[in-house]
Amino acid sequence: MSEPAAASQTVAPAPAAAAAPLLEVEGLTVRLRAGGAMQPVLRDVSVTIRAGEALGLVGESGSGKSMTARAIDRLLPDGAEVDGSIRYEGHDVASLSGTGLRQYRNQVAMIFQDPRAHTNPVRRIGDFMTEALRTNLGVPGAEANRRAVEMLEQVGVGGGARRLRQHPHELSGGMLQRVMIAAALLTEPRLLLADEPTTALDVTTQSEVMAILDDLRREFGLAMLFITHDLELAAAICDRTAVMYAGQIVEVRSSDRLHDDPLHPYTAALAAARPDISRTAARLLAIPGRPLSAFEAPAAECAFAPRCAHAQEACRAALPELAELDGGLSRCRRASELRGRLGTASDG
Amino acid sequence: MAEAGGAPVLEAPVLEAPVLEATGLRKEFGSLVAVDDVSLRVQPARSLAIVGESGSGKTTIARMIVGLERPTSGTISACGHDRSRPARSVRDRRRRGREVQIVFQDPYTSLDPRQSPQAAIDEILRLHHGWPDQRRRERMAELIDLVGLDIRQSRSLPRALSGGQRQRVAIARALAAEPRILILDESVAALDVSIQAQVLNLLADIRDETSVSYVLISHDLAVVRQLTDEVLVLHRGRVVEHGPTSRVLDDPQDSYTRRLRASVPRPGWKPVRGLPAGKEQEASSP
Amino acid sequence: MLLASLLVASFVIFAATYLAPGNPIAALSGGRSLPASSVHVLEQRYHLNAPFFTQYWYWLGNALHGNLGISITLRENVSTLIASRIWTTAGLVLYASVLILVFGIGMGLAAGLRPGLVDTSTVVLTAISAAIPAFVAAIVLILVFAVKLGWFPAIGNGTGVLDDVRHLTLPALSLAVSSLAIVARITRAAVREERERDHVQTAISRGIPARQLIRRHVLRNAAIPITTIAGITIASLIAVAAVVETAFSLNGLGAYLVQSAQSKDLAVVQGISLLLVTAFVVVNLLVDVLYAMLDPRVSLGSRAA
Amino acid sequence: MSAGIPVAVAEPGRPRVLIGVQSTGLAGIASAAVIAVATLVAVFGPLLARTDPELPNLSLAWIGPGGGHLLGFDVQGRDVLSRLLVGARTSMLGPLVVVIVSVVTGTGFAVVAAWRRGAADAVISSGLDILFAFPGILLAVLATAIFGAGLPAAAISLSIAYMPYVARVLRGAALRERSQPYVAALEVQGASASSICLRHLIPNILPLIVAQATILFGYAMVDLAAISFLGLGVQPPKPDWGVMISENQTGIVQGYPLPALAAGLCIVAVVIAFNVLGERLFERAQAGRG
Repeated sequence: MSEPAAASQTVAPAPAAAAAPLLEVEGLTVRLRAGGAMQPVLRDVSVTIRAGEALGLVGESGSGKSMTARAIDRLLPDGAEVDGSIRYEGHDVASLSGTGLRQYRNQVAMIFQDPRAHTNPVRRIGDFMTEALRTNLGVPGAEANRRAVEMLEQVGVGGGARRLRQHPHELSGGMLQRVMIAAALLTEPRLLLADEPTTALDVTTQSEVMAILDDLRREFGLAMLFITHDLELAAAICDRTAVMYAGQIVEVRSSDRLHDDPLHPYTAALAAARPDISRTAARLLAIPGRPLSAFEAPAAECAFAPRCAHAQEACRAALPELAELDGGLSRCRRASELRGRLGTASDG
Repeated sequence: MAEAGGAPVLEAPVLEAPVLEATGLRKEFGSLVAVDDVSLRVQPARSLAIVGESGSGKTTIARMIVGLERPTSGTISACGHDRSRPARSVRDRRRRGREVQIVFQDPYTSLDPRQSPQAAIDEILRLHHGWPDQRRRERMAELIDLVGLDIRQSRSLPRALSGGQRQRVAIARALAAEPRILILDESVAALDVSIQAQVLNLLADIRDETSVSYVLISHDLAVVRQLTDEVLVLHRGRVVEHGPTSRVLDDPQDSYTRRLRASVPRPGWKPVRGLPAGKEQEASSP
Repeated sequence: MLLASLLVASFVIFAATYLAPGNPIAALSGGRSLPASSVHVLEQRYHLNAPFFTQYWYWLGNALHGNLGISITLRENVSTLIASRIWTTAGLVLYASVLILVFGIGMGLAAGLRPGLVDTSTVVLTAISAAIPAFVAAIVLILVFAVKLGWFPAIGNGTGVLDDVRHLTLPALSLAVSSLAIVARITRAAVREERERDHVQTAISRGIPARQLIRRHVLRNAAIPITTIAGITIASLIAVAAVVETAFSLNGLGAYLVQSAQSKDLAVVQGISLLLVTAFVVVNLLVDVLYAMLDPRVSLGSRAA
Repeated sequence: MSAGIPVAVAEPGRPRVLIGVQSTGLAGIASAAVIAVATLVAVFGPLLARTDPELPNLSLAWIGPGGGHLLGFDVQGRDVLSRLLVGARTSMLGPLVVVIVSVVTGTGFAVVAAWRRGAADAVISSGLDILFAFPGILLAVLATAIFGAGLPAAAISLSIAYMPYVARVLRGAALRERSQPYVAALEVQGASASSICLRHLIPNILPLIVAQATILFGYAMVDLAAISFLGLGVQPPKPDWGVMISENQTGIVQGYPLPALAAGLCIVAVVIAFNVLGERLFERAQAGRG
């Protein structure tokens, strides 16, 4: 595994028309031990991310979106059962170990929702940013610091070398998240796993941080898996968006068509349930019931059926497959039948 | 239109006395001025939003209104009674409880983990109303029904309930005092989108049925639009804009309100880098 | 805070002994009846007729100058009596501290980092030894290592440094055994807790090698609670030393304090109590300083915040 | 053993460390059984004793087990088993008093400090900090020097010495509970401070209080036995486990270790039982909060 990782160390903006996908997740099922039994948290998840592409991953709490990112970065808790395959540049991620795994993790960087919990409080910013660079890429300390200051400048954190001497608690959440992004970019990864990086931030700060992330991602030709509960945010930032429900992917759609022409009733219902900033609805189109976790979902029927306005007998008879439709994917057996009736464009 | 510091001006002339009025509110924590010269007025059965980001002072205002913080200066009155100073007697404190109630953000810590919804509501009914058992039981059933819980849920402990269900309990408990004003302190912010819509609909129904006034503390402009008539935009403790919600959101006058409005993701939205590097405040805000 | 603690402590020590029942003259004279002139001399010398606060003030002032009064049973300066015993106690506490730091933290780290047999056996072993009081440890150690095996002397002080160490080994072990177990358990728990931190996940996600991860992100952070508990534990040995000294008939401060308490030699009780409380407070202060050095989020004096 | 660490498991303001033990159900059951037996003996022990535990008979000194005397005779020729059975009462009662007094007063200070916050908290906290300067055993030595040796002085001084530890841990827990929105909601409703504290705050930290008290019991037993061992606590010829070790210590070197060891074993067994049970309660209390 070390060869392809080493070869791609020299990161150039990836050719946009790269034929082979950068990351392929196929039939990923993950079970964790909970209350003495193995409970599924992901069920048959398949996604592909091409070099330089941004894929959004949207879902409510418990849908499995964070778990997907953790599975990709091999960060699952001990004792997790994993079926299916994850391939990075054609290589099986599950078979990696030791140096190979560490190099893979340098290629696939991760940023987290809570930057404060995810930075070591006793280490300085400089140490946090350059540790991987010095340890894994053998960059000398002074050079690593120089690059760190440069990268901080790029994410809009001024103050130069002085910043490197600060501790995490001296920075605000927004600043720390920028530091986190800068640190992730320093090892010149090819794929960024961003797990709700702006959820804990104020809206104006979110806008800033998203702009920075978007700019730098394009500049470095970086692919990104962007996890969020905000459908609109994902649609605005990502090329394609995948929607998860109860541990499954229910829809993958190019972002510009997601809002007006969704392929799954859940996506449409999610968009319709959200209040609109530009008009007051007499009544919001709430989805009845509550979101299910993967382990609560029935094994052999559509997990969304109990809450779905369009569900029929057939929906409860079998688990629908994720099927191709109009350039996207939908896990709804009535998807083609419902085309055009799901979007929110018509009532706007 | 942006008259910082003044009370929000309603479009229609108002003759009715406000249920809630605050003038010149100021709160200092040590050297930090959290709230600076804020005035507001809420009419019966109308709803006011207080919008801002972290550190704007919006939660401090809510806590001063319900009496959890004491204003450094300024006055607050609800239903004609002053509440700028701590209550002097138990009677006084309970009367204040029947004037203004609050629902907090986090449904997981808003309920005593050892109390079922029924017990929690019953405690409040006993506290405020000298009703016989039968009357209390009836009222309890009404409240549980009003917020859309079933009997089984009303008897389970909070840990068996979902976030949305807990928030319904918190609303029922607040309503048990039959307040004129309900403060919603980011009350739907922690909920999943599909649940948030249910609770927002519930809040709209309750207002229609009880003519309670809402003061919504929120950072979410879409929620504000959905639930309130007027809005007050706070930035670093000061009011930067106020007016009818639809007008402020459709045609914001203040530059901060515009930036806030522009930061909300929506179809076709692109994030923009606005601030120059390092201009954001460094230390974490309180 | 340090000074306030010490001032209040000294006041309590003085007030307590002042209030003690019994006539100080009778104590000074050893029960004999004295002529009035002698009584007067004694009253003058010990300020026995001065108001309470004045007496306290004299006593404190003298104590600060190293003058702790005179033992009524041995007719010697308390300072001299203390000086001749202090090294036994200091040596004992230091010896036990080293054992606690080396073996307590060592066992805790081993258990925290190596789940399985090492961990399980440490957990069981420490659960038992944490419950062994020093005086019980003392009789068992004497029985096994002095009586049965004859490796170490059962009682008494040594002559010369090496002999001292030999004589202090069993006492130090007795003193250390339960504290050592507690430090080991807390160390183990701290290591496990730090391993679960989110920032450790970050470091893993960035490909930091396991050894470096443990050293720089787990152990470094666990050092904070470990330092705290080890410091508090060691400070508490200062008082428990009395039990061990008594059990091993060591000529130390603690044993002397107990004897003096029994014979109501109050000047000695005051002097030794003051010294032990000071040592206890100073060690606790050192822990706070160390804590502030280890944790950048804490600045000295802001602990309560 | 030391008085310094009865409750160091959770120091407020410092990282909280759980004493992590995967105590099996078996260990828990065994602990509960040991405690139950010790309690029964403490209550009914004097009825079970076959001979007068205080009457010396030097002709029987150091005679080993036999003839219905399961543990033989001690330095003064008294039946060791009888002394153990009768001694259980003071050995268990002393710690119980210490635990009740220190936990009740400590809880009181903790709740008042957490509820009032501000100046009241500052005063209480500094007071506790000053009390910290007195290690338990030292305070007991001081107290017995003044009031004379005996269990009352020892128990009172240990209670005073333990109180600040209890108060410090519970103050942290009470402060966390105090800042919960449900408490604020009750305040806004107009409920009185005393009713919120008694009906909500204290019941919610009760599992922690009980766990704390259980762990403290073991420490109190050790410290009281140590004080009796020093000759400052329970006075001979009264039987007490600490006194018995002290009395029979000479037997260790003379080749009659059983009387001292038997008393030591009783202490260790009960202390282990309380520690294990306390840790399990503590873990459960922590888990219940999550």
